[in-house]
Amino acid sequence: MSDHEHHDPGFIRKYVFSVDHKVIGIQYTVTSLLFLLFGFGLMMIMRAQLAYPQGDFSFLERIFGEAGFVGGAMLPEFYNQLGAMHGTIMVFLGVVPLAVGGFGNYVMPLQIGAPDMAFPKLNMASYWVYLPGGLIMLSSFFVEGGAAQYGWTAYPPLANTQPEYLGQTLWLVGMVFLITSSLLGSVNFIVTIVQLRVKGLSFFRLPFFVWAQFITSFLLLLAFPPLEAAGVMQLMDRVAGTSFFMPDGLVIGGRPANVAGGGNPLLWQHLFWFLAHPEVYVLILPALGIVGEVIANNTRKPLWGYRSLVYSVIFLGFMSFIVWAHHMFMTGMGQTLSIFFQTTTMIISIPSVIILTALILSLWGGSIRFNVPMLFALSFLPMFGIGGLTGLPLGLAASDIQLHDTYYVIGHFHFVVAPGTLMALFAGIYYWYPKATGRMMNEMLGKLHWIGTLVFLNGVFIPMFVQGLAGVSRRLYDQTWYEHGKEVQNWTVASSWSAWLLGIAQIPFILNFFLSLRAGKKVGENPWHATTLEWAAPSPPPHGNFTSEPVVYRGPYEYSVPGDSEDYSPQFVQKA
Amino acid sequence: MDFTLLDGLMPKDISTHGYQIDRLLEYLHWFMLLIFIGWAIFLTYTLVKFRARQGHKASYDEIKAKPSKYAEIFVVAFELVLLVGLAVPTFAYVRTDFPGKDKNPVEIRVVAEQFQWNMHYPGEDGVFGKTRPDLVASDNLVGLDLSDPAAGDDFVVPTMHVPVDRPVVLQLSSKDVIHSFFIPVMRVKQDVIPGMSIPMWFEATETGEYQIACAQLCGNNHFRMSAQFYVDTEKDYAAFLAENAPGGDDEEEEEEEEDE
Amino acid sequence: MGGHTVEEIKKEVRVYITVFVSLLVLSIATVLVSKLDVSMTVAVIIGMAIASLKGTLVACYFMHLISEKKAIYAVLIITVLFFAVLMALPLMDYQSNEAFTGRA
Amino acid sequence: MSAPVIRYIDEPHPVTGVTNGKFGLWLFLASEVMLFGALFSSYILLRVGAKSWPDGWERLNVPLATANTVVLITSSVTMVMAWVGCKLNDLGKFRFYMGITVALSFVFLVIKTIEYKPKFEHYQVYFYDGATIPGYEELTTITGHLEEDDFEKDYIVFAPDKKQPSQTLPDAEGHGDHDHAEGDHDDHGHGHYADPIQINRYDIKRLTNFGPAHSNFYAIYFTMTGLHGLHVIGGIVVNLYFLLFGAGMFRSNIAQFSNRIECAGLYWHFVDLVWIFLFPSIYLL
Repeated sequence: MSDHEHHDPGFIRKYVFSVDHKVIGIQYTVTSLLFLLFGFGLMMIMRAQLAYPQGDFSFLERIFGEAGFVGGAMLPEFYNQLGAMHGTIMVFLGVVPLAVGGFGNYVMPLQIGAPDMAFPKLNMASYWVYLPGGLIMLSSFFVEGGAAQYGWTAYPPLANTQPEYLGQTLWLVGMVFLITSSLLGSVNFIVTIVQLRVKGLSFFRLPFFVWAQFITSFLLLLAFPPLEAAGVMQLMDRVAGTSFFMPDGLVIGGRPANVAGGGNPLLWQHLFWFLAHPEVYVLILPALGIVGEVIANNTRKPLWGYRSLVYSVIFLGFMSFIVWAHHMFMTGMGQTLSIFFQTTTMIISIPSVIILTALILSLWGGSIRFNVPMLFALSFLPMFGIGGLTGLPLGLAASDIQLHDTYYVIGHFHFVVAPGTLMALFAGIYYWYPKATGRMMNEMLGKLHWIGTLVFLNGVFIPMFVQGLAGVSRRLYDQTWYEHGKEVQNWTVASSWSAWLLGIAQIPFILNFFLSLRAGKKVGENPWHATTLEWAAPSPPPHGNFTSEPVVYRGPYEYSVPGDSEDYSPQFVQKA
Repeated sequence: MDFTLLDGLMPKDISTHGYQIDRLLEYLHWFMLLIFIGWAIFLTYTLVKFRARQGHKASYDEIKAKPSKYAEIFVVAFELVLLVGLAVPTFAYVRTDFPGKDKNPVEIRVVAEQFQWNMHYPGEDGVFGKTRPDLVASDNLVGLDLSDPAAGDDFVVPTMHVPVDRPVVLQLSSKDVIHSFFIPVMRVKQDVIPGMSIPMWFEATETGEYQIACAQLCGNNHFRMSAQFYVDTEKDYAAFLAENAPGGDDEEEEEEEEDE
Repeated sequence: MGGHTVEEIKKEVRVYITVFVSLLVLSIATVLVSKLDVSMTVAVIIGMAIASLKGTLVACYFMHLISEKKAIYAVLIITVLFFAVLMALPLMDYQSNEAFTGRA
Repeated sequence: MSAPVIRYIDEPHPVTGVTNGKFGLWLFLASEVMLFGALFSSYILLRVGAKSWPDGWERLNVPLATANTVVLITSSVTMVMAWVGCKLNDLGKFRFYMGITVALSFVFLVIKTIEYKPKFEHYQVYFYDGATIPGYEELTTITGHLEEDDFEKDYIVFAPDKKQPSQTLPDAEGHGDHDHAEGDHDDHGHGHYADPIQINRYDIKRLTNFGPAHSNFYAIYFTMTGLHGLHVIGGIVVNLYFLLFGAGMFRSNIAQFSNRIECAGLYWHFVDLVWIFLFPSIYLL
């Protein structure tokens, strides 16, 4: 779509309704960081209740008013709202928009040498559908009955109850917005990667990050629509009184439910997990991509087994569609099915192991620079490893009997997405910040941020494995109701304190992020001496990206090539 | 194994099948620990040895990583053994190997609702009376149809009593939303799904007083949807049955309900 | 679509008309066939067969899939694959319940 | 600062052989396949799991739906003819066929409305056990017209259909046999109602019109055809835009314009395709 008018775009066209992928990428990044902070804030409030179940939270009551507190005590419904919204915000409004909308939008077109996305206006639309979707979700805190409170998984029939409250309905509407945004984005990503690669950039010369974004886009494209269908059905259940997920003979609150019945609660779970398992890989793959970039750059040597990495990612993408029911072993699944899903789950662990091994082996023989992005990328490896390993007992139905729906599950997936993916996303921010702003972030503050984050993230999530093994169910407002919960309550307290300290540990990052805009050291095009195409553009790149169209001469990670005078040979530099 | 990883961490096991689950978990955690230590050693060594410093250059060539291949094969083999050798048979045993009539199992219907567990005992005749959702009322929590002759000796209590060393078969159903029936010490967990009746079995090996938990978010008071769980001697169990049989004194039953 | 000369386009138009008429005939056929007194299985097979035939005609000729580029086919093959998984979903539920005495 | 030049908007990529727009549109259709696929899948799952399921042709208006099938197929062929008009660089021809396409899409929506409306005006009442309604003692449910539903009063006024659903099945759904005309496609006729009666609210277990809440059959019917209807509306918006504001681009850049029309066409044919599967599976099976 050609625009003729772009001579001197005003402020609004340039920074608000911009069609430049870089501005949109920054919009996504900033918005999703704010959402992450908000979601993190919800969690810190939850942790207060968890650590001190009978505590007096008058200071919180003064902030939040009577909707969530009575006489200084937090109400269970408020706790459930915090839980459901924490999950939703972190996954759908925080991590995915940051990893795909932010990094994908900003870096991917640069890395393939494109002047912009294939459909710049669609790109803008995608952001402007995402933002209202997020705001709709947040607005649900202010309606009667509060926000969605049935968990981020929103299992019916529970999520169909109380249709008079708008919270869950707004959640569903917001979800439809977010899904639409993701679909627009993923179409755009795939077309851009397939069509707009610059001359010489064959598929096997693509940076690993682009590959990760490519597969991620396919997952979003094909896995989200079933959730959209499920969302529409739940919306019908709540608004039009249908019974898609309401079986016969329901008696809710002592009264027979006034619905037709004949629905199936498990249908929602199937459709939900048909999305939500690929969604896990949507959270992980871009992170793996970022870590690959940072590691190659800071070991000054090629990634080990580039091709096996690519094949593993493709394989992961396919497999992620046929493992979803391992979230449902406890729903009364038959033997054949459970064996099938246990097997596929074990199979999908193999490419993950290959990727992690390749990344670790890439370190061998390098000349490792310990700068801030590298520190985050390096800590990603063992953290993601713990997340992956603790998935094993959950992927086997027999051991899942004891651990399903306990804190062990929470520990497991948080290790994958929080100390895992978030670490990688921080690495990405420190790594590409100079490209986006033309200035470095402060090294000292960065290291402070890194050590605090690493220590306290582990402090938050390791106690959860102990709680889980002790048999404490998840989503409990007060675990001391149970004997086995009482015994591990001190672990909960430790976890809560770590969470609050983790909040403090983010202060250096926030300072760094804003102060460096002004005070950071100015840099040229390629401060990290990197090889991929984004470093051929000026920092920050202008609208249209490259001053002259680059041509690609070699693979993405040609570091320390023997016989070369420099220890890096960029893709875009022709050498003899 | 004398030295175990998970002993102090997991609740005690008073079921006949639980050792299979615990064994699987134990092996898995050893495996995880082993792999993680392997990584940690490799990482530390590599990071020190190949740190950037004066006079040290990165090498362009990949290492020929035979060990990684072995490690991957080891991981796959281990997973395969666990899957085929332990996980699948254990799950099949727990889920399909129901005790036959010759073992004289105790049968109990469990009807979950927000936020309590109703234990429906069939009474002396061993046959559950019919239930209908439209008969549910505050004095008839499971909607028992008293016109059914089999319903006469049925009773419903909010706590579960089972005899020790005798298999128990539960029929789990829910009146409203999805719950999950979880007894940590018994190593059993089963989602309770409205519209379905899902059977489950276990056998206790030790008497005592324990707790049933709800493991699936079921509403505001999910956190206190617990029930007392008593494993009785045969004698105590018989006394419990006699005490609650209808026609005797109903007060006991009502008192316990109020405890909830 | 290769053809862009007037002659070729005229030929295509004839194809469109033929497809259109076949679609009309098949639509009437599917209504008439549904009146037959056959078992559910047979009815589903016949109904879906006619619908698939119509769908194929639309996809191949109106949507030009009969002579499309490999990139489009690749997208469609992937989609069909995951669509198949999605269609296996009702099977899941059947399997879930088979072991049990059934719904309450 | 000039806008970046993005390649392959009007000429196809040398390797893939397609333009960005066409490739993107097919990807979008792929996601649409998954959306409708999930709904079809849910439909099968619910129907297989149901104790009983009414016959579509008994409950729904097959003649109207058949007419709609013809309308949609015709609009599909006129859509492709509009594209041919672009290829022949014939603005008149394009406008003629595009005009018909848009007009037919409106016809589709009008027929759909005629089909939907009576269902919301036709009611069914289910009684509690033991409730006896004078004149309908043997029935546990009756259908008819809701004359009065005043929340102040403890009764409703209801004009039952002359022909009531038979009671061959014990379940309250009351769709045991196929030979009666319980469906609402005939109730726009006159003189179908018996004299109105008063029904006490305490006898009513459930009162519902034949809208989505009536039963899963209607829920599926309204959700799937409704979502399809939304897609039709989307198509109208796009096609109307090209019809009304396309002339400028038609003259300035015919290649790009016909690419856009091809894409709009692909979408429209897909909407047609969905209907081709919806029609037999909901109305006829």
